[in-house]
Amino acid sequence: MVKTGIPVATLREMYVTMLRIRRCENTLVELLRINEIRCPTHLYTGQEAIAAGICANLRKDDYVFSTHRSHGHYIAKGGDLKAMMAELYGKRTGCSRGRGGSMHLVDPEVGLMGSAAIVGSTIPLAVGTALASAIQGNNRVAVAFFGDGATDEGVFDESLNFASLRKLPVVFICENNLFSTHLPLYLRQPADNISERAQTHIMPGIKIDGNNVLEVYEASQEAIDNARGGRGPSLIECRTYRWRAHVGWPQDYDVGFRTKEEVKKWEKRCPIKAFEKFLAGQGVLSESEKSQISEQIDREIEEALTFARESPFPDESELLEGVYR
Amino acid sequence: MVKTGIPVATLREMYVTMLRIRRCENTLVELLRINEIRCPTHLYTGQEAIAAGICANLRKDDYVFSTHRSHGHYIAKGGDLKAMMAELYGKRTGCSRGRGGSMHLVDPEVGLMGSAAIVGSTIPLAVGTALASAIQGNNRVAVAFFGDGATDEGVFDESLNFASLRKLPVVFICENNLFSTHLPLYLRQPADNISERAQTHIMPGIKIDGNNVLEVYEASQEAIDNARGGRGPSLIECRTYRWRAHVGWPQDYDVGFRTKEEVKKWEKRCPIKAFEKFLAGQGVLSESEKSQISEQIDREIEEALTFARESPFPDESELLEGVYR
Amino acid sequence: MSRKLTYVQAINEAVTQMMDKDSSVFIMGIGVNSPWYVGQSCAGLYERFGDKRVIDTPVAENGMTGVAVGAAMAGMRPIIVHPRMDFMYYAMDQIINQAANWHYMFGGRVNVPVTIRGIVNRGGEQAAQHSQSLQAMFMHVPGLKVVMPSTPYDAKGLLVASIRDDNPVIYIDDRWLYEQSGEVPEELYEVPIGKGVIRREGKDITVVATSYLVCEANKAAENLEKEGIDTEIVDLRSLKPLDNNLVIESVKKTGRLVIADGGWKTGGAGAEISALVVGSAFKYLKAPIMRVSLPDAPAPASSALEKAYYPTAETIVSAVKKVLEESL
Amino acid sequence: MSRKLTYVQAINEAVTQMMDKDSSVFIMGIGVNSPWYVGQSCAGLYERFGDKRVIDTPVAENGMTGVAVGAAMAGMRPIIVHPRMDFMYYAMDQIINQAANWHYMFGGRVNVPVTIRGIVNRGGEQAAQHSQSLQAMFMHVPGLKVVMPSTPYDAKGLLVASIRDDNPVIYIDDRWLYEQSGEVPEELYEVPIGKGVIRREGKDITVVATSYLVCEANKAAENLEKEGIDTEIVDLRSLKPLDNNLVIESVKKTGRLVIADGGWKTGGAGAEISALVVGSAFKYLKAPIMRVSLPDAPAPASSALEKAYYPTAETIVSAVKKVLEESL
Ligand SMILES: Cc1ncc(C[n+]2csc(CCOP(=O)(O)OP(=O)(O)O)c2C)c(N)n1
Ligand SMILES: Cc1ncc(C[n+]2csc(CCOP(=O)(O)OP(=O)(O)O)c2C)c(N)n1
Ligand SMILES: [Mg+2]
Ligand SMILES: [Mg+2]
Repeated sequence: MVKTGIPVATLREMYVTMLRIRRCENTLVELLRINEIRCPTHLYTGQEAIAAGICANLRKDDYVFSTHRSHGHYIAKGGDLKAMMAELYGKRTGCSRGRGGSMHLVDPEVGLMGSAAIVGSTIPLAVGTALASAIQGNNRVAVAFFGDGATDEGVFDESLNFASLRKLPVVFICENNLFSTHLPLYLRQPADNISERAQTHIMPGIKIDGNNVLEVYEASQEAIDNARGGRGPSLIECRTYRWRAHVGWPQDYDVGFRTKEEVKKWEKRCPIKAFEKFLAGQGVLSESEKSQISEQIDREIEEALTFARESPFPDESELLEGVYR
Repeated sequence: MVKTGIPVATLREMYVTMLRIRRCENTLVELLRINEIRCPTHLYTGQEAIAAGICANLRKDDYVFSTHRSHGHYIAKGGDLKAMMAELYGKRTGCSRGRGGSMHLVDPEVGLMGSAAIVGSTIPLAVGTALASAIQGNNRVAVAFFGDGATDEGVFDESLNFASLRKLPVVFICENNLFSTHLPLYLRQPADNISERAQTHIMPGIKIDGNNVLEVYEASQEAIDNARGGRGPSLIECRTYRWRAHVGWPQDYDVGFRTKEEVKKWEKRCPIKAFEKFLAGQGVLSESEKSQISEQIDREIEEALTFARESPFPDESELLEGVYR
Repeated sequence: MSRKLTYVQAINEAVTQMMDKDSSVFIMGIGVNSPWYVGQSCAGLYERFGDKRVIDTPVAENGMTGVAVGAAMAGMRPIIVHPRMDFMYYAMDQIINQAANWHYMFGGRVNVPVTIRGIVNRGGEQAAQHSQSLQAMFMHVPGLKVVMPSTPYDAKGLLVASIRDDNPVIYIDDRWLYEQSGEVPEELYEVPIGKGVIRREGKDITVVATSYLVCEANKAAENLEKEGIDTEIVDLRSLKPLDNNLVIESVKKTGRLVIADGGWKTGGAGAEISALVVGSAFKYLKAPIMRVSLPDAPAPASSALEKAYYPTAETIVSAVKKVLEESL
Repeated sequence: MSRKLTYVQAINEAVTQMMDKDSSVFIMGIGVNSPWYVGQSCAGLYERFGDKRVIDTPVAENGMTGVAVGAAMAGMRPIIVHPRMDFMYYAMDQIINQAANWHYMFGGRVNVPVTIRGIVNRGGEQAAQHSQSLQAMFMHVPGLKVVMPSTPYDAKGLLVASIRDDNPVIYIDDRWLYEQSGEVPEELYEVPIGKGVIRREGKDITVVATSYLVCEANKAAENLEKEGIDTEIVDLRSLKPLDNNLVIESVKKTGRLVIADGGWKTGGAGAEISALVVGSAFKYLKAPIMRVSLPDAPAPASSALEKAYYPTAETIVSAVKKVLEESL
C-alpha cells in the first residue's frame, strides 16, 4: 500500500489498462492509415486515465454506457480485445457481429451495455439501468460516459433531473476534452461550468483533472460508493484533451480551432507518462515489470489482430438476421 | 406618479388588463359549463398579474410566445377580444380561423406570434425571433411564457444555453404555478430552483411573487431593458397558482395532489384584489373609476360574445385550405 | 365465459395482471398516477404496486423514454406511456435510433423488451398538436413492432403480447374505443403480434382496416349489405409485422380492396398495404385500390371542420362503391 | 453556357448567392463553420458573411431547429443544416408539431419559410445511426415540402426554390452525389418544387427514382437497352408535393413501374408512389409494381454487408426484368 491509500494491485491494474488502451490505439493508427480498418474510428488517446480510473472502481456486473469514442471504456470495463479488433475489421466474430464498427462496441457480459453514435443518447439509457437496479434492489451501479458535447443536448438535463429526483445509482462521467468535433466549448456554451449544472440538479458535481488517474480513481470511488449506498447520483467532469483528430488517425493541428501549441501542451501532460513517473517514485513499478507488462500487452494485441484478420466477414445471407430477437 | 415610480397610466392599464382577463375567463367558465365552448380550455385565473405586468413593458412589435394556457398573454399583449372569443367558439372569424381553439391563440399584428400545446415547444421559437432581431438589428425583444412543467423538458436548457451564448434579446418568463397537470413540482424535480438553472446558463435568474403585479412589472422592466440594450437574456420565475382545474372550468380540489385548503389559501392572495387595494391606497382608483372600468370591460366581453355567436362556422370546403401558404 | 369489459378496462387489466405476475414489468409516463390523465387505463395501479413500479414522470418524453429503454436492457419489461402520440416526436431518437436499432446493431447481444404505449387522443376540438396518429412512421422503422387493437379482447391480448415480446413494441390505443365493451377472458392470454383477423367474411370486396376504423368498417359493411354488397373485413391488429398472407388471400378472393387507416393519406399505412397487394396479388385485382384516411392536412379545432376531417362508415361506404364502379 | 460544378459546389453556390442577395437568409447548424464537417458545402460562408449569419451551433438539434423556425416566423429565411438525417429525430417536434403545423393551425396568420437541410451520409461502415434516409417520414406530414435533388443543376435550383418558398422545406442532399459534376448556370434560378422530370424517355417500363438512385437508374437503363429494353426514367426531384401527373402519364404510356428510393421498403416513398399509381392508373397497369429500396433492416457497418444492403443499378435491372416477366 502506497501513500495514496490505493492498493498496489489496483494501481498496477490501472496502469495496465491505460497502456493497453494506448497501445491498442497506436496500432489502430497504423491500420487506419493504410485503410485496413475503414469504419469511422474515434481515438481515445490522451483520455485513458478516465476510463481506467473509473472502471477500476466498478464491479463486473455494474453497467457502463459509452459513446462514439468507445475503445477506452470497452477495454477498461474488461471487454474482449479480440472481439473488439474483429469488430473494427467488420468481421463476423466482432463483438457486434461486424454490424457496429468502432462506434458500437458492446460486451454485456462485463457490463459494457453498448456505445452509441448519437450524441447524448446513452445518458438516459444509463439512468434506465440504474432505475432497474433500484427496482430490482441489486445495487448494481450504472456509469454514463459522455463528452462535453453531450451536455449541449437537453437530454443531459432530463436525465440528471430524473436520476436526482429518484436518487438512482448512476454516476455521470463527463469527459470534457473541450471540443465537440471542431467546435470548442466556449463557442457552444456561455460558460465552462458543466459541473455546476449538475449541482442545480441537486447532486454533487465536481471538476477534476482527467489526466490524473489517481484523482479520477478517488473521485469516482466516492461517487460510486454513494450510488451503491443509495445516496444518489453524482457528476464528475474530467478535464482532458484528445490528441488526435475528432475522427480517424491524423492530427488536426491548425484545421479550424486547434493550434499545434495547444495540442503539444496537452501531449506534455500525458496521463500515462505522469502515472509511470508516480509509480516509479513509489517504487511499485520497476523497469523489468514495465517491460513485462509492455510485452504482455503487445502480445495480446498481436493475438487480437491475428484473430481479427483471420476471422471471416459476415456473409451476405446474414444481412436480415436479428432485426428482431 | 405614485411612490412606485410606475406612471399612473401604466398602473391603470395593468389593472384593466388583469380585470379584462379575469372577467373574460369568468364568462368562459359559464360557457364551458353549458358546453357552448367545447375546445380544451386552460384557464389563467389567478395568474393575471404576470401577463399584465410583463406586457406593460413591451412594445407592440415585441414578440410574445405562449402556451396551452394562452388567454392571459393574448389579452395582455393586446390581442383582439372578438377574434379570441370567436376562436374559442370554433368560428371562421376566430383569430386562427377556428382551427386552433383556446390552445392556439395568435395575433401577430400585436406581436403575439402564437401559442402551442406541446409543452416547452415555444421556448426555442421565442429565441429564434430574438435571433432575428439581433440579425436584423431592430431591437425587438422576445418573451417566452411557459410553465414550470416546461422546465422538465430538455429544450428549456437548450434554449437558454443558446440565448445566453449569443446574448440574445429574449426574456424567459416561467410561470411556476407548482403543477404540471396533476403532478406537483416536487414530484418532478429534485428541488424548487428553476431560477438557479438560469444562472448556470449565465443569465440573471430571479424568483418573484407572480401575484404581485408591481413586482412583476419592475422585474420584467429591468429584464426587458437589458434585452433591448444588448445585455442579454434573463429568466424570471413568477411564483403563482392556478385556481381552477388544469383544463376546463371546474375546481379540482382533492382530486389527486391538491387540497381545498391550498387552493383557498391562494385565492386569498388574489392578484387583482391586492392590486385594487394598493391602487385605492394610492388614491389612483376611485370607486367610480372602478365601476366605469368594470362596465367598459363587461361591454367589450358582451360585444365579443355577440360577435362570436353570430359569426359563421368555417365551411367544410375550407378544410384543406392553407396547409401551405 | 362471457365476462364483458370495456376497452380501457381491458388495458388496465392487462397491465395489472402482468405486473402481478412478473416483477420485471413496471409502468412509467406522464399521468400514470393521475386520476384522469390517461382515462381509467392506469386506475388503481399506484395503489396496488406503489411508487417503485408506477412512475408518474416529469414532462421529458425523450429522457423518460430513454430511461424505459435502458431499464429494458437491464432485464426489465417497462411500459412507457405517452398520453398522446403527438408528444412522441420528442422521443423519436430513443424510439428509433436506440430502441429499434440496438438488437441488430449489436449483433443480438442486447435486446430491448420495452412496450411504448402511444394513445391516439383526438376530436373534441383539440387541434393539430393533440390529435395525431403516427403508426405510419413507426411502421417504416425496422426493429420496431406496431400493434393497434380494435376490440377489448385484442386490447388486452395484444398488450400482454407486447409486454412479453423481446423487442420494442409500439402499442397504439385509441380513446374513441375506450368505452366499447366486449368479451374479455379473465385469465392472461396473448393475441399474437403479426396476425390479423377476418372480422367479417365477404366475397365482393375486402376492407382492410386498423383500430377505430374497424368499427366504422363494420357499420359500413352492414349498410353495404342492405345494398347487396358483400364486404370482407380484415382487422390488421398488427401493422408491423404485417399479416401479408391474410391480406393477400382476402384480396385474391374478392379482387377488390379498400384500406381504412386513421393516419394521413400520403405515405400512410394504406400506401404500404396497397403496394404490398399490387406487388403480390396484382393478377387478382379487378379494380383500383382506394384509401380511406385523414386528408393531408393538420387536424383543425372547429367541430365544423372536424366533421369533415375524420373518416367514418360513410366514407368507407363511398370508397367501396367507387371501387365497385371502377371495376374492370 | 456550359460551366460545370460539382453537386456540393452547386449547394455552396446557391447558399452563397442567396445570402448575397437577400439579407434575410442565414445559415445555422452543426459544422457550418467547419473545414470538414459538412463536406465543402459551407466552405467560405463564414469568411464572407461572418458570425451573425453563419452560426455553427451547439449540439442541440431540437432547440436549434426551433430557433431557426422561430427566426423564420420573424421574417428571416433560415437554412438549418443537419449533417446527418439520423440526428433529425431529436428535432421532430420542431419540424412536425411546429414548423409544419403553424400556418394551418393559425389560419394563415403565421408562416415558416425555413429550409431544413438534411444530409444523407451513409456507407463507409458508418452503421445504423449514421446512415439513414428519412424522406418517407417527412413525406407523410402535411405542411412540409420535401425535395431530393439528383443533379448539380437541381441541387442549386431546388435549394434556391426551397429558401424562397414560404413554407418549411426539407431539402435532402446525399453525399454520394457530392462529387458528381454537371452544368450549373451561374445566375440564380429555381427548379420548381413539386415538379419531376423525365431523365430518359422509354416505352417499355417506367422507373421512378429519387436522388442518388436516379444515377443508378441511368446506369440500369443503359444496361437494359443493350438487352432491348427501353426504360423511361422519372426523376421525382420533389417527394412532397409529388408530381402525380408526370408519374401517372408515364405509367399510362409504359404500363409498367419500378420505384427506386433509398429509404427502407416498408412504408417508404415507393409505397406511396405505388398506391398513387394503382389508385389513378390501374387500368393501364400491365404488371405488378416493384420497389427497389433498402431492405427492412438497420444499416450494418461491415462493408461485406453494406454491399448487400444498398441497392444499385443491378438491383434496378433485376426489378425491371422481374416486372417484365410478370407482365400480363
Ligand atoms: C445528435 C448528434 N448530433 C451531432 C452528431 C455529430 N457528432 C459526432 S461526435 C460529435 C462531438 C461530440 O462531442 P463530445 O460529446 O464532446 O465527444 P468527443 O467527440 O469530444 O469525445 C458530434 C457533434 C452526432 N453524432 N449526434
Ligand atoms: C410534450 C408534451 N407533453 C405532455 C403534455 C401534456 N400536458 C399538457 S399541459 C401540461 C402541463 C404543463 O405544465 P406547465 O408547463 O407548468 O403549465 P401549466 O399548465 O401549469 O400552466 C402537460 C404535461 C403536452 N401538452 N406536451
Ligand atoms: Mg468533447
Ligand atoms: Mg405549471
